[in-house]
Amino acid sequence: MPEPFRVILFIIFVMAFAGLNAAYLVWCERKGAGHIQRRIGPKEVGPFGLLQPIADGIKLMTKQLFLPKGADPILFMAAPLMVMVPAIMSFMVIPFSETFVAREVNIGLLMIFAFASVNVLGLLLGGWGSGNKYAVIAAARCVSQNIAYEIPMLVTAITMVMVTNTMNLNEIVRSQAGWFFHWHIFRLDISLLMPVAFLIFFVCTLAETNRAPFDMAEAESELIAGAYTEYPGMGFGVFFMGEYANIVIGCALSVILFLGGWQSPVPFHPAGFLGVIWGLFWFLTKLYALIFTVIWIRWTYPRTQFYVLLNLSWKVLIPISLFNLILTALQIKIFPWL
Amino acid sequence: MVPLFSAEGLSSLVFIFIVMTTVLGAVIATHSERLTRAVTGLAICFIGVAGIYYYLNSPFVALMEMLIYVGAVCVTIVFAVMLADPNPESEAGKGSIFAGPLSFALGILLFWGLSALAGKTAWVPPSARVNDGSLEEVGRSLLTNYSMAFELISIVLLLAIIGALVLARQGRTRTGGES
Amino acid sequence: MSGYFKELISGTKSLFIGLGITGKYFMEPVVTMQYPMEHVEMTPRFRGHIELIPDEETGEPKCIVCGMCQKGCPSKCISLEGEKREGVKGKVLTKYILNFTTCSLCGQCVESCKFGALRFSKDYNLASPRKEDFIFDLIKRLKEKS
Amino acid sequence: MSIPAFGDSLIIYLIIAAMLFGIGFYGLVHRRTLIGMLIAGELILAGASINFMAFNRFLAPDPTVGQVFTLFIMGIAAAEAAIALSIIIAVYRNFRSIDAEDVAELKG
Repeated sequence: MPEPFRVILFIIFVMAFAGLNAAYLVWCERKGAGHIQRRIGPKEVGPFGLLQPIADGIKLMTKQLFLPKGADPILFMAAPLMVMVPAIMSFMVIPFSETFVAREVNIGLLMIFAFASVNVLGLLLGGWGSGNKYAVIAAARCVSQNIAYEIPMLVTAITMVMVTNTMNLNEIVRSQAGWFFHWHIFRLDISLLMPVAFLIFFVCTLAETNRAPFDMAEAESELIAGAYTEYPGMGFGVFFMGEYANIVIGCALSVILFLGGWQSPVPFHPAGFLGVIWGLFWFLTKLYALIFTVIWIRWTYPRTQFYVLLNLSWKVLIPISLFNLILTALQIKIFPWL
Repeated sequence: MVPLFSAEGLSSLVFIFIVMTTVLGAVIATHSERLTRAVTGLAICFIGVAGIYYYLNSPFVALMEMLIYVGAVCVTIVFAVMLADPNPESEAGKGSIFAGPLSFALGILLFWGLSALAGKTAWVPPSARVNDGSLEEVGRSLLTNYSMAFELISIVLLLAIIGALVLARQGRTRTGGES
Repeated sequence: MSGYFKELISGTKSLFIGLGITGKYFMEPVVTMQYPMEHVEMTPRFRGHIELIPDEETGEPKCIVCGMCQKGCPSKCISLEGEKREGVKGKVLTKYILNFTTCSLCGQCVESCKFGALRFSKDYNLASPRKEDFIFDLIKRLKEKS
Repeated sequence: MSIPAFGDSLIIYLIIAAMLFGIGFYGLVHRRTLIGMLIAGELILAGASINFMAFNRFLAPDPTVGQVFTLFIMGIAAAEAAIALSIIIAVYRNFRSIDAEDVAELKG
């Protein structure tokens, strides 16, 4: 396929993927919440309430876009974009299947982290630009939280780079070929703390994407809707899409680093077009299983207090991830043949 | 000169866009009255600078620029603005009348002088390259030729963290003096 | 230091236990009732408005128009009439009106009926914007039910 | 239609760097608040980094040197921002202002 054509196709695919994900993850969220509380969830609009996201979207789109008093108009309008655009850009390097990737960048992992760091600035400026006390408090909380959890996340990611010797996400997946016990989460011979590292990474993903139990940025019961308090209509919708896109990216990164990406659990990979579908199937299965876990966690645990959240990162996650880094380095150095 | 609708031409067009982003961001950063907007301008400028680094054959440095400057430095500055800027309009209407035009003239002078110097000098391209400047080579030279500086930087960063903590902690119990 | 690790391990364990509980609930069938779509079967002792009990053979009300319910009603919301008919022993009920707007569901009428002709119904979906809808003709209701 | 290949000439990068430096210098003199000055200082550092990277790309025999230097500048700039901001916050606690003119106790 010619390159420009491929790129345009991918842009369309990524936009559709991000939009549909945002829409239908909300549906999944509500269904999941319902069933965990032994209710049904949305069921009126369409079969099983499947058209509910469309109804919600239309409702959001028809709302008036107004500027609250005391807001900074430019920052207020630019902030949702600053959350959404980097999230979309990050999809560029995620290998959905062996050849189903927009561009195999050899520093893809770094690229995702670089774009993800812009996200915080967007939230912060959105909260500050609203000219609302609750929004400013939420923005300040959000930044301390993101900075605190970025450290263990990056340390764990560096551990994985050390293990795989590459930052190319597709290469990282390729190094986990074979049976399912070749996935990094089960490779106790590389690092004894591998499952713990996965847990740390996953918890950090939750905190970085402001998901419960770490949703201090939103905290409906204390801060109305946190940084999004003043946002009307589609401004709010774009924030939401960005948030769900970030969840997808975080979970995809966990899948790629620890759960074998598009590798199937058995050493079987058909060639050609069938192989693409096979890889896509396994990647999406793992991805959505992990996203379901995120939803599951949200409806299990209550929101933590803010100082507990920071203590967890500084006193537990960072020391353990640093210890894991050293242990992995030692293990690689002592048993280089593994 | 290259044709516009070719890979080189389009990349040249994107380059112009990136340069404009950089300069626009820098102007916002120095000229807006609200400090929060100035930081946004700084972030835009740094994204542009990252693009320029990409054109200079080092995507790694470009991404580090985004990660460190946009993700860390700008966020820290916004945070400090939130903590220490009670009235956002404090920039306006202060200082002497000459400060604005004078500093503007000085800035123009510096820009003109540096550009003229850059244009006058006959730059000699190197006869041979010892390596291709890829990420592996950067890592190698960081850990061989420049390992001392590398370690020193890490010590500086550690000291900066401790120093920042100490500085920001002290005076926390005090109620604050008069200006 | 050992307390730190103990707390860490027990904390992690408790988190997984919590996930297990919600996971179990997720798998179990839903318990909420989709109310307007489906109806609850009322318990036997539910007190709705009163209704007439039909005679099992004829389907006619068992009431003999003694008027005890009317006399016993503290809110005076029952009014009934009967007439003598050829070939039938006793009176026949022709009209039985319950004014539900003033009924307090005290049950005196059911208590005072010696012939077992009254009982509490299990109707509960009683909502209307008009007052007249709550003046029930119980004979008509009995006919509609059978 | 044709267009010059801007991305391939050293002089363009040097001019951009000079422009950032000039804007940064202007801001440093013009700004009244400490945070504004810090922002202008970051611009000057960015200009210097672009110079390093441009020379690295076009002139250096070892094309890793400039990248290493730029990375060092980033590290130093991050440390500098952290220290400067904590100083600014400490100053703000004592003077209730971040205006450079107000923070002049030793003026006499």
